[in-house]
Amino acid sequence: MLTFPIKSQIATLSRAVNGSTNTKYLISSLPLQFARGKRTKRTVTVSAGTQRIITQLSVISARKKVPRVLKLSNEDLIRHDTVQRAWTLFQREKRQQQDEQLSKQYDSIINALEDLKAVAPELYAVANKKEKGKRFPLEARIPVDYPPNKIWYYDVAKDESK
Amino acid sequence: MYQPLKRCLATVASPSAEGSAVNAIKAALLLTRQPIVTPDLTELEKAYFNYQEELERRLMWTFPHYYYFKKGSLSERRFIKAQKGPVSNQPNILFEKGEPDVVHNRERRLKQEVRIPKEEYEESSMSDISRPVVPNSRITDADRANDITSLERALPRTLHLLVNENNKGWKLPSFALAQGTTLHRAAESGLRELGGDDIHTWTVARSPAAVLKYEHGKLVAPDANSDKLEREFIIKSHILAGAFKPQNLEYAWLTKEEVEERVSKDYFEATEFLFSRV
Amino acid sequence: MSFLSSTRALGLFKGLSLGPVIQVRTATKKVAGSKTSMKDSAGRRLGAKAAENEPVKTGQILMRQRGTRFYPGENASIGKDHTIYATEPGYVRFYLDPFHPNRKFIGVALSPELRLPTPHFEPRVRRLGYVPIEDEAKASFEEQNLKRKDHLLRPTILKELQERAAKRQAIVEQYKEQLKTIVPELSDNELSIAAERLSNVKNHLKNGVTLPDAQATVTSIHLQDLKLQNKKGAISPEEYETSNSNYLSLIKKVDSSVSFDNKYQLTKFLTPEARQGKLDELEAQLQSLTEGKGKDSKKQLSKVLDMSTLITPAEKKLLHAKYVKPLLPLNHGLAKSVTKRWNYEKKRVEPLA
Amino acid sequence: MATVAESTSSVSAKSADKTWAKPSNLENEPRAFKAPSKYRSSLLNGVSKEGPPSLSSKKFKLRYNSPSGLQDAFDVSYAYLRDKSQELYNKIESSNENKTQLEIEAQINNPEVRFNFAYNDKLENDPQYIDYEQPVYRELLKQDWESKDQMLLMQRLEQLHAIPDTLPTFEPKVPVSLKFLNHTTVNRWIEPGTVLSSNVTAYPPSIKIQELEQVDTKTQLYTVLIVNPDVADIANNTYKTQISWGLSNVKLEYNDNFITPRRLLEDDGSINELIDYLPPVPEKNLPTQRFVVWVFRQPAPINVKLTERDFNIREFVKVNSLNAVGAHMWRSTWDLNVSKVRELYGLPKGTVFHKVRGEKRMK
Amino acid sequence: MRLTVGGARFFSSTRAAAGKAGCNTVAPVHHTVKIDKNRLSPRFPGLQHSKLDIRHPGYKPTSTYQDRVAEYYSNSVQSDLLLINAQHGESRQPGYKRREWDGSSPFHLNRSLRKPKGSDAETPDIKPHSAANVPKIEAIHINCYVEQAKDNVNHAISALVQLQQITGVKPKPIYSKTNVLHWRVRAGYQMGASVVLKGRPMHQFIATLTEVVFPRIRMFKGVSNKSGDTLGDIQFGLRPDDVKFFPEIEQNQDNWSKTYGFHVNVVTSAQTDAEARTLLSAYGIPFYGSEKGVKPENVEY
Repeated sequence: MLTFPIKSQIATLSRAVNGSTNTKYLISSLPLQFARGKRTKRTVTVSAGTQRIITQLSVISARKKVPRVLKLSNEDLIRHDTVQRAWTLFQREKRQQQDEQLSKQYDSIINALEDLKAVAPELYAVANKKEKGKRFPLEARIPVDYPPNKIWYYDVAKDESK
Repeated sequence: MYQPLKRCLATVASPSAEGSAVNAIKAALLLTRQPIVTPDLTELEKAYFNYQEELERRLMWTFPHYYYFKKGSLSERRFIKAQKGPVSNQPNILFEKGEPDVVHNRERRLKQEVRIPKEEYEESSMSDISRPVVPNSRITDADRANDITSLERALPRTLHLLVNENNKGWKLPSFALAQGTTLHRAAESGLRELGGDDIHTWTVARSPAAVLKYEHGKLVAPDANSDKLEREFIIKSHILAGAFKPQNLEYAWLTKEEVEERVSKDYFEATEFLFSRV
Repeated sequence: MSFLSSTRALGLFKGLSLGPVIQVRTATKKVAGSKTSMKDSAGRRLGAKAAENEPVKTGQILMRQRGTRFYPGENASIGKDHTIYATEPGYVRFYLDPFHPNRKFIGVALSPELRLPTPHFEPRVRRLGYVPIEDEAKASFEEQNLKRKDHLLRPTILKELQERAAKRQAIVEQYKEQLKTIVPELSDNELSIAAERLSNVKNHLKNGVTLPDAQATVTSIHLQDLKLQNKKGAISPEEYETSNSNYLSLIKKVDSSVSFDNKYQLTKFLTPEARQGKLDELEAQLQSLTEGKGKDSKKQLSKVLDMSTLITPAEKKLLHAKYVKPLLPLNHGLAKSVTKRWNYEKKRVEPLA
Repeated sequence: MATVAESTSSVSAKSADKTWAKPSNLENEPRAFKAPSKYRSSLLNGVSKEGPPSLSSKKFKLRYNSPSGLQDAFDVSYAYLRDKSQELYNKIESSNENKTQLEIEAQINNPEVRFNFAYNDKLENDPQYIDYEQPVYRELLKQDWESKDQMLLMQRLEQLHAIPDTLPTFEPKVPVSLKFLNHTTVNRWIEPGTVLSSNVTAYPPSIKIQELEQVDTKTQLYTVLIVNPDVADIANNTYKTQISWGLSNVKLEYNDNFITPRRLLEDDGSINELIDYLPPVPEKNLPTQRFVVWVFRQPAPINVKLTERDFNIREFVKVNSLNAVGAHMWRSTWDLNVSKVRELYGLPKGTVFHKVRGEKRMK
Repeated sequence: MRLTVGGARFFSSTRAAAGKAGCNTVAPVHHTVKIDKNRLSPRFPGLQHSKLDIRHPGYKPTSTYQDRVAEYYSNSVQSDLLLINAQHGESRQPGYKRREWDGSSPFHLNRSLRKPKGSDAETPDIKPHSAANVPKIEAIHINCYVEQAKDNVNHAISALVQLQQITGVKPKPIYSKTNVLHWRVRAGYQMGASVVLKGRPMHQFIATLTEVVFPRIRMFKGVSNKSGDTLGDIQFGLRPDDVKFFPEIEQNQDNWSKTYGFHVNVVTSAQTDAEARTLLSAYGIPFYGSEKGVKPENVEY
């Protein structure tokens, strides 16, 4: 899009130079520039904003950024496949363990509540009531790779509500 | 919140035929300290993540450094200087491992290596916020001392509070239910009576996570039914801050494996699924 | 019209002389449109053109419709204006299909007792729709009538077949000659049968079939041919029995005394052990030749390999790689201008040594 | 970011000793569980400096780059999978339930087995590398077959109406492959549905039937029928089905299952030829004929001989309670070779037909 | 200069071109084998593999690092949520469903079903809680509509790049579907970008949001307790100024003199919004305002 004006100029010029009619007149009246063989420097400058958009487009475009296709040898393909199979199996086992533990926990909760209902209906009424607006504490953190400088806070501001 | 509770407690307070059964109910507390750092990686995970990352670097698009570093700026110069540029193809030179195919300063046949220029720091600016980040060790003093009463131990793991009352054996702390209270309140207040008020906890839910049944002080199966059963309903809670500081009571913050070592076999079998694997 | 717009209008006519201004009074009320309600076309004569169970001919129209109110069922098709017509002669059926619950179908049952749709797992009911040409002359004319492409190709094919047959005959003759020297006790008839057989075996071998498989295939074809000749009465059962047993004994004799070399010429039969021995001899010869270095020895080596009729192409390749293949210099196959190489360990350019 | 900073680790499976798990009571391991020695080292210990042996040219060997990080990941994965498979073998030894399935699971992750299967001829298998006696190779073949060839077969059978014109439906369990060994130019495996010249099909085809399931190969018998549902029935103005060839009481091994002329010649009389081979001799101007090969597992030996060509395959299957497990098909149309084949088999001269569009209904 | 993409799209129809009626009938098959035509095609052998296979040209490794957010969920949050949500004696609560007509009129016979009572659309049943349906975050949809893009498409491109920078996933441009005269928008204008995050990029985004962005937004109260689509998805928005706190933007301020706000839709598997909020609070997303049926001062922590 940007080069279009330059290109069209060059095209007009070359047409003029090579054209059969009025050649002499045109050549004598214009500063002579040959389209081929001569390196033309881009004379049109774009505004900073447009340049930014061009750069941004080039960031998301694959042009000149794609690596060569990865071709593995037969041996490496099987080796890669083995790694992948081990990983799948490992993940599956992990998930199965987790699911098993969760279902045990669930059964235990329901069992406990059932027992509580039989023994102490009043306690059961409170325990089995759905808590609305339940929130995890603000102190809950997603674990990070390395511990903070102060690992544990020992001083607790007196909890008034308790 | 207090109003409805009071109302329901009023019914509990009234003498009933099941009064004896209520007396046989205790609230146990499963107090956990959540992991502070990410879990340790297994050998397989470590090797797999590394391999996948290498593959990603091989297959990724070329890093558009011209977008991040302004042309002609100091940072651009420093970035380019830090890069170990690939060998470009030259005529009349034999490359046995294949002619280099370099586009945008990247060898297209190989993985991309982007090096971030190292910052230079002066000693004086070490207190500054721009000082280099040095991560703290994942292994703490408590780990080294194997201080099982410390909350700063085993950071990648969940720790569970266990007590050993009068050397009767390690178990979760449990508390008798006062008249007119609920399970979760009894558990929380019992904890504070035992270990002081300097503790900040969060009760996960009002409903019990499990029930343990005892007959004459011995653990019985969860589906056992008899008039003489004593019940411990386990309430789950997290410690958020503060510490458990009881007087004259042996206690420990333990991971699942350590719990297994300490508690009786029956007890562990009945509660095993409550302890976090990680 | 405001002043501004009028001047702009004038601007359009710049350069033209202005004539007298004609005032036009535009309509201030919209003209009421008139509604034409008498534009009904004639009926399109749509509807079913054949009733249930009605006998129809091929191409007969069963239904005219706008859109697909009905779908074409078995032995019926649909035209570009959704007309449904019969593709086979039969009896019309209007039916529903459980596989297309929202469609109604019109089909043609090929015989009056058939119901549609045909049960899903039953074989299709098909009409032949062809009759034999009774007239001998017409039939033979029709049989000779080929597609244009085949017709044009025929002379070349025939020519090629002839050439192939000639080539084959030549090989058979050649094998006969060779057989005479290897198995001299064969009679003329046996000789020609054996040579024929060996040439067939050769063709199979060339396709990469193993020798026992090739022999078995050729034998089975020959026996099958004999059987067929017996069946159609070309030979009597006694003749069949004798030629059958003769052939079996002949191939026993030939197969145990003749084998092929790598150029498909006949040689004396080699047991696997004998062959291995000869191979070892050859390798020893090659080994001895490699000791004398130089261009000539390479040439000699490849000559020995080329001359050997014993080794298979795969073995030849292996031996060639082992003994003849020259250690190519680094700049082999490179342009003369390439004089340097990249040293990957030291990461620098070095002269090409 | 990998997080374990402090723990110093060593890769548990060093590249030197890599042997897959095996049952403790195993005398000699099947040869097919080992990769060929040429590739074994680079498969298990990584591609060396000389480059992968699977590449033929030295130039490409030099240019090859193995992905970095694969070595460590493979070593750990190998050890992990091997331990899992050892657990499975221990399970097999302790209980006899589900033995075949456990055996498959114990070997299916073995890289050597997968290598052997991936890069050797699966159809004309060399038992040194692909041994179908081993359930794991049968399982791998099943997966491979289902991923393509089975679909192709079923697509052709359905599109060419082999089902329901011959049998009502079909559940494929056994791959069937076809070759005409007598013919020296069309000497390839036939893709289902190919139109073949009558010259090629002049002699009976050779059929390869690869059993995949666990059966007793000593006693299991198979029937092979080739039927042609497109024979003109002029009297009734319709088509009828004829049988072209039939074999019964065929025994198949897992590795030796190619019914060739040689095998039929050397047979000790156990195979029963229901009817001898009638080659395709299509009539001039009639539509293309289909020849459907059906393979059945038979519950009992069948020793009948058929005398009639006209054949009701559905009835035959019902009477003998056959179970269709495999199928194949080819097609045949009239060409100039038909007269030669007719002459060879002593058949009468072919009929020439012409199409009648008109009113003549089916009887 | 603007290219209009809108307008009618034409699909070639060979049947129509051949003057044949558009009547298609799918013949029922006689077997149960599922046929994948792509596998049978001999073209593009690389594309016959799944995208997770290294032989596929579009293969991209995904598990390149430890997913700490996923670990946190499965190690800590999941069992807590199970305990919070589990209830004894629960039964399936039917949602709003379309109703039968009472049949008082003969015209009811072919009439489509009556709309649900109390709602315009049907809602799914609420199933009892169990270990198998503990709520989890399934996806995050980010939608960035830039109003200025109607005049200058560059804004839409910048918004796209901004989303790409923040999420690390390649967004899709969004185009206006219809003419909106009032907004001076024509059909086919590129008006912004949208992206669907799943797996690791999603977790990365949540962690950045709660650990870096939210704490730095001035006067940030949290996400409204009224947010939600009643089906367990929570929505909130970020203003252009808030976006500047994303580290990818902050570190490259020269390029981001102008940023674009966007809408975030967190799709969870929770069955109600209240449960979804409980789930999101575990990741450190704060909520403000009153939860339906609860006074904030009564909430017990």
